[in-house]
Amino acid sequence: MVVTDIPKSSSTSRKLTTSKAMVEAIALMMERDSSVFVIGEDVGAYGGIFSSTTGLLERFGPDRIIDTPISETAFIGLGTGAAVEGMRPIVELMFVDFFGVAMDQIYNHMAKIHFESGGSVKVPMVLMTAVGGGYSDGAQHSQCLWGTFAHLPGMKVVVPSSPYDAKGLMISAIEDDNPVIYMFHKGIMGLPWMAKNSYAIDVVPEEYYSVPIGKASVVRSGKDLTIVTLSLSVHHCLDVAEEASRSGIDCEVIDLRSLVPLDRQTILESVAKTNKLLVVDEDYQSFGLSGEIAAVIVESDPTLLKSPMKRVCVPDVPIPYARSLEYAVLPSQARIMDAIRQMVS
Amino acid sequence: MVVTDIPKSSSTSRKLTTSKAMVEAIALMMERDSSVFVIGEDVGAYGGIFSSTTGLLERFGPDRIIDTPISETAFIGLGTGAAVEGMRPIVELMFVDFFGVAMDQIYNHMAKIHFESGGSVKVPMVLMTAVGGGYSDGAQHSQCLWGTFAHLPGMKVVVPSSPYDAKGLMISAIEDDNPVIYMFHKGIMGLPWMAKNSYAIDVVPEEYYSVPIGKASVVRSGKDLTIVTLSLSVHHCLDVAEEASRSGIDCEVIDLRSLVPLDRQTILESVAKTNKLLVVDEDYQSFGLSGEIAAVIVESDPTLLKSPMKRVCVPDVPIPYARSLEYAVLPSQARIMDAIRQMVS
Amino acid sequence: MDDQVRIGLYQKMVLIRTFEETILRDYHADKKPVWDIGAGLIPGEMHLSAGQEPVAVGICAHLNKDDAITATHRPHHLAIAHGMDLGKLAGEIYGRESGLGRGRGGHMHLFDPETHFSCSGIIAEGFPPALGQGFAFKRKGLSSVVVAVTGEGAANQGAFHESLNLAALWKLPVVFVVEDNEWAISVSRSASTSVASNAVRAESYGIPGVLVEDNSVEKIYEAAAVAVDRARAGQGPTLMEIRTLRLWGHFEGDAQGYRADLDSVASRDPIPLYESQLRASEILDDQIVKEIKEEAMSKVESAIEFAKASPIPEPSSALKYVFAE
Amino acid sequence: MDDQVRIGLYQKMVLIRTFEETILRDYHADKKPVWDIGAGLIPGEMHLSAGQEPVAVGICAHLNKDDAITATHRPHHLAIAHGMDLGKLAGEIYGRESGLGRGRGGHMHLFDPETHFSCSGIIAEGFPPALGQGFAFKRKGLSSVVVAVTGEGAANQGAFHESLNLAALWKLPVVFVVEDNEWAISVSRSASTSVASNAVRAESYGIPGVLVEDNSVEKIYEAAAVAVDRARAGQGPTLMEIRTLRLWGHFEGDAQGYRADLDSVASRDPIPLYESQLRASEILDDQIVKEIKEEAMSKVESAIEFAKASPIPEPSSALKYVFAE
Ligand SMILES: Cc1ncc(C[n+]2csc(CCOP(=O)(O)OP(=O)(O)O)c2C)c(N)n1
Ligand SMILES: Cc1ncc(C[n+]2csc(CCOP(=O)(O)OP(=O)(O)O)c2C)c(N)n1
Ligand SMILES: [Mg+2]
Ligand SMILES: [Mg+2]
Repeated sequence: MVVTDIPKSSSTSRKLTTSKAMVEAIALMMERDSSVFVIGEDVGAYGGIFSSTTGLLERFGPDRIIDTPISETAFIGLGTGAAVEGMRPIVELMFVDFFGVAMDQIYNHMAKIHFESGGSVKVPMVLMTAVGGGYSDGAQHSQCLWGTFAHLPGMKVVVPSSPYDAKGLMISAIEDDNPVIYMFHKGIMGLPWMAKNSYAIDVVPEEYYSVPIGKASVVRSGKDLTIVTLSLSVHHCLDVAEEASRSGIDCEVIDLRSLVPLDRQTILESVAKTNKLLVVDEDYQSFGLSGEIAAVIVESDPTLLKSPMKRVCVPDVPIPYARSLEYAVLPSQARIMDAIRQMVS
Repeated sequence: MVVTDIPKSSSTSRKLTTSKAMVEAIALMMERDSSVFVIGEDVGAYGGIFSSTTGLLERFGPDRIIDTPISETAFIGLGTGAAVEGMRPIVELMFVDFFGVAMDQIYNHMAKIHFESGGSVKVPMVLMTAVGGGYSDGAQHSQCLWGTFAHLPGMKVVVPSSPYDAKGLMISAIEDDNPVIYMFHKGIMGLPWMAKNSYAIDVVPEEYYSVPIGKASVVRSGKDLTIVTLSLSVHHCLDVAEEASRSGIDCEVIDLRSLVPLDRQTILESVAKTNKLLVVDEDYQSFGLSGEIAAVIVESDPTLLKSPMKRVCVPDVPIPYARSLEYAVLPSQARIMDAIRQMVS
Repeated sequence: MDDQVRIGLYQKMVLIRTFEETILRDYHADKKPVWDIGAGLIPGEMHLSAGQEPVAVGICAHLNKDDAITATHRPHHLAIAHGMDLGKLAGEIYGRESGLGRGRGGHMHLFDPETHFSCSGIIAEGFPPALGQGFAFKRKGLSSVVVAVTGEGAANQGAFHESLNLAALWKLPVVFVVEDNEWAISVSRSASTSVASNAVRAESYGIPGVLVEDNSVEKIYEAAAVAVDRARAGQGPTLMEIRTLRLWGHFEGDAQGYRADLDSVASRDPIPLYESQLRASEILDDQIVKEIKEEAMSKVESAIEFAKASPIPEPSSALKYVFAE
Repeated sequence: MDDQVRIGLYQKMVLIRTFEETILRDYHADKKPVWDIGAGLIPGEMHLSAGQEPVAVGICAHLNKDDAITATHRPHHLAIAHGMDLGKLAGEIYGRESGLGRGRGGHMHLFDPETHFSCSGIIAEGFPPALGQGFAFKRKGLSSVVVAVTGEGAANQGAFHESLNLAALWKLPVVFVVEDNEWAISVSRSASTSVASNAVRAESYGIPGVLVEDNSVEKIYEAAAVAVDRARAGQGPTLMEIRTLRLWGHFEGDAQGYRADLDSVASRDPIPLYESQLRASEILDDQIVKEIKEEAMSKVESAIEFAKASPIPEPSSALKYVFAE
């Protein structure tokens, strides 16, 4: 079990927002490696709609920070072709919700070429994309969809929840010789124009470091109940766990950080200890992440679970626009607390 | 629990292949309802690459059986727009593997319009598509991908395994006021140019009948172990169950027939009886159907399972071309038997 | 052109602008002191169409409610010009049960069966469903047409090409409109488009391509008449590119730092320009303008009041409408 | 044109045809008595390129191994013309460890780093990666070019439009080739395409569009010289439409019942036609032809023997190569 800490040797206690941490990672790698470039819609002068590329144009110029037409199939495919020729593209898909216009390039090409070539061709590429709702952006701009990507083989899928992981996972993603989908939640970017999230700004070392892809992080230890979660929901779970601890309920919270590869070991060890499993997931409930976590347990040992698993996910409904409805379907703190209470009563 | 039988009143013991049963259902509905039409690549003179529309052009003419350019986004979207205006299109996506060029029309439009309109707009449309491998068609032409569609809300997903269900589910799909993805496995169509499958031809009543969407079928009763499966794998499971019965192992086989809605009740009742669960699924293993079945159990009562669940799925690898490799990753009878033996030993 | 038509065009533009100015005010009213996109009476992204009213009004003057429109993330001008009920429109924007989508859709997802109106937040993906509506109209023997609208940024998306080819091939009654406001968020037309005008792309499909070079409602009206008639007569689609103006930001909150032409934008506002023109021709005077503006304001106010007074959707109803029963 | 060049063109076409005829024979050899697509030495779909050799040979004559090609489901002619190792190609088709993809890919998924060759079974989706190869060549300061090929059916897919726009906008060194064999499985060009020739579509991107009206290897050679030079000189892409011939079915097993022109097809086979022409000009005679055919046969036979002698992939290795280590 890995409990992640900021390296004690870190020379700094400087804090960054998640978006700045991402940008710092990209800049650092662009300086080290001239084959890294960024391409996507509004990544240049605008700096990325969710500030994933702010300031990079000024620093690296328009040859390496490249605005595109609204042609996702063309420019994601361009990334794949450039990667095949040895470059290391970082391609932004502005919202993950737009995947449907370019999914063939993503899953039939970017993800499969290495396999189809019997390993002779590598596609070292990062596809970064904004996920998540909570600000009334409606059914086409609020989804997480990591389950969709994790289901299809050939892509790694990482989902940071903090500025520290955002930087370290971005560095790992750029260094990886495989295509990596990097999914950042808008609600943890620390944007000045979104509801504040106190976890969206935190200590980030200035130097190079990486967070390994495929290792979950036990962000809170506990003995009564395991919460498996990721992305923005990590913070909701931590807050709720804190509150639950006041009622004497001791929750362990696992931040998956990566869906592919999935750190089955960390999940199993935790459930072996707590015998109770709650999955909190902002993606759609059925046929996705939460089911896979259930399978991890019952494939190994169903007797680990002493009571029914619970899921707090988006209940198979498109994300509604009206706030009253959206918050009824998102994994809110109220829904999480409710599930916990039911599980320990 | 529903054990499906051919209605005893049926006037005939005529046998049809699955493809002919599908065509019969479409023709029957086209005669009843002039708003039904078929559109797709090579659905006209060719009769559908997998014979899903053979003979329809001759019967209904080119105004209702319509060949298209290779423009899936355009013609699937055309289906949606026509459905919004009250027609009942049947659109063929030649191979499900091509979903990526048109997924936005499928899941952001066809599937979400009803919800986004607050119920005021209906999209009564069938999207039929060929799935499955086993004949060395490689990584871009051999997938099942039903998990991908079932994960995203707003579409029903049906997956017939027999000529009888193929006809009855097609009729239900056309009559349904919702978008229905109808996924037919090439290996059960009864095509003259593919390996013969004895289950691909069976008794089909000539008259109108429907098979309800959302009801699984217990195709074999047994007490030792529950096999949850669908599509071509149903037949592999039935064959293996037969063989296992000779060693005194009594398997129950559930043909899901529909993933959305999913018949959780039938699964639970069976596992409550057998206390053992094997999922056999030709789609990719992780983050898909098999996980969801695990969740169905552990959300209800984890103690139902007296031993670990097993999964015989495609193990998160693109479908390889070489036969030796493809059959190593498909849910073959050997792999299914192996899993059963491990579970009862 | 008849004076009454001119006044009508002006009137519709004023109505649209009045509506959007009211939305603008309410949108920003309660997001302070620290601006939060998700807060307030109207949360979420807000793409207003101010400056593009001539396009909507010039085209929709030739349509009736049996004709269809598919619009984009920036849909209000087209919705209003096509005759959508203002109360239901406002209801949706305010996320109320009285909205077109009972608050489920929001301002990028307006579906109105009465006016065959729809829109989508995905670039260019409103074109394919337009084909289907045109197909259905044709099969039913109707003379109704569909107007499918995108921005110039969207014209480089694959759906654009596929849709134009199919419509041309099957002579579907669709008028394709590229609302060219020169910007796709921060990316200019010249940075995204390999040709100077999208109108030339009509040649790829053997259909007429029309470029309306300025944001004049009358020129748009005239060009649209030809295209709509052609579609109605069963002669197939037309591609219109209309040079228009994004008066405000891409969405509310867009500081437009990337926009070099920012200073001149206000002076190009088409509504005061048209007003001056009609005043100069003595078609409008203070009195008529006052009446038109007051009438617009009163319509808009009652729609907004209706919206604000209607119930917020019950959380317990969140799972409804995924499937038709 | 130099006689040696002519003989070289003929020679390459013969090599390709010889290879494919051998594949054809082996493909059908052991699927009897009841034809089963998944059975035999070579299972799966088989899209042969016979009749389209002039396109591959005419274009690839201007390329070297540092140039890239992205091809389609029908890739053999281009692969061979571009100099792919015949043994590795055969190895892949026969599903062996010695194949380019160690038997993982199959004939629609040939990836050859040595010749920068790739192909894809998804219509038009080879275009976008071609942009990326051209982009990388440009960034690296190389003068290498990319030839991106589709059929005429694929030219109505969205990826076609997006790719041409982007390549034109950024002047990428790509030559886009539409291999127009008039058929997309059973759908004819006129039933799928709203214009008579895809070459006119170049105007939508402000790039040269070239129509080569017949299947003449020399005309293709000449037209390709201009397009390749242009790309190499940094002047950006060209769109070439080449009218060619699908001599056989869409895939093996296609009875072609839909094809009205079937009777005349054999007489339009470009290889005997070119051979006659070169014989008439006394560039070829019996002896040279015999030598060329024998040489081709011996190359092909040793490649096929190599393939058949190489190991079938071990089932236990099925999970390898999903990820690079
Ligand atoms: C497929 C897709 N890609 C990207 C976006 C994000 N996006 C929303 S609006 C917009 C710019 C659109 O520009 P244009 O088509 O010119 O319309 P305008 O906003 O100017 O009205 C972009 C990139 C999207 N909604 N859909
Ligand atoms: C996106 C997509 N749609 C459909 C298909 C199925 N398909 C394979 S080849 C083909 C016809 C292609 O025609 P064309 O582009 O003219 O190439 P040709 O076969 O004539 O060489 C079709 C429809 C596919 N592979 N990919
Ligand atoms: Mg624009
Ligand atoms: Mg063709």
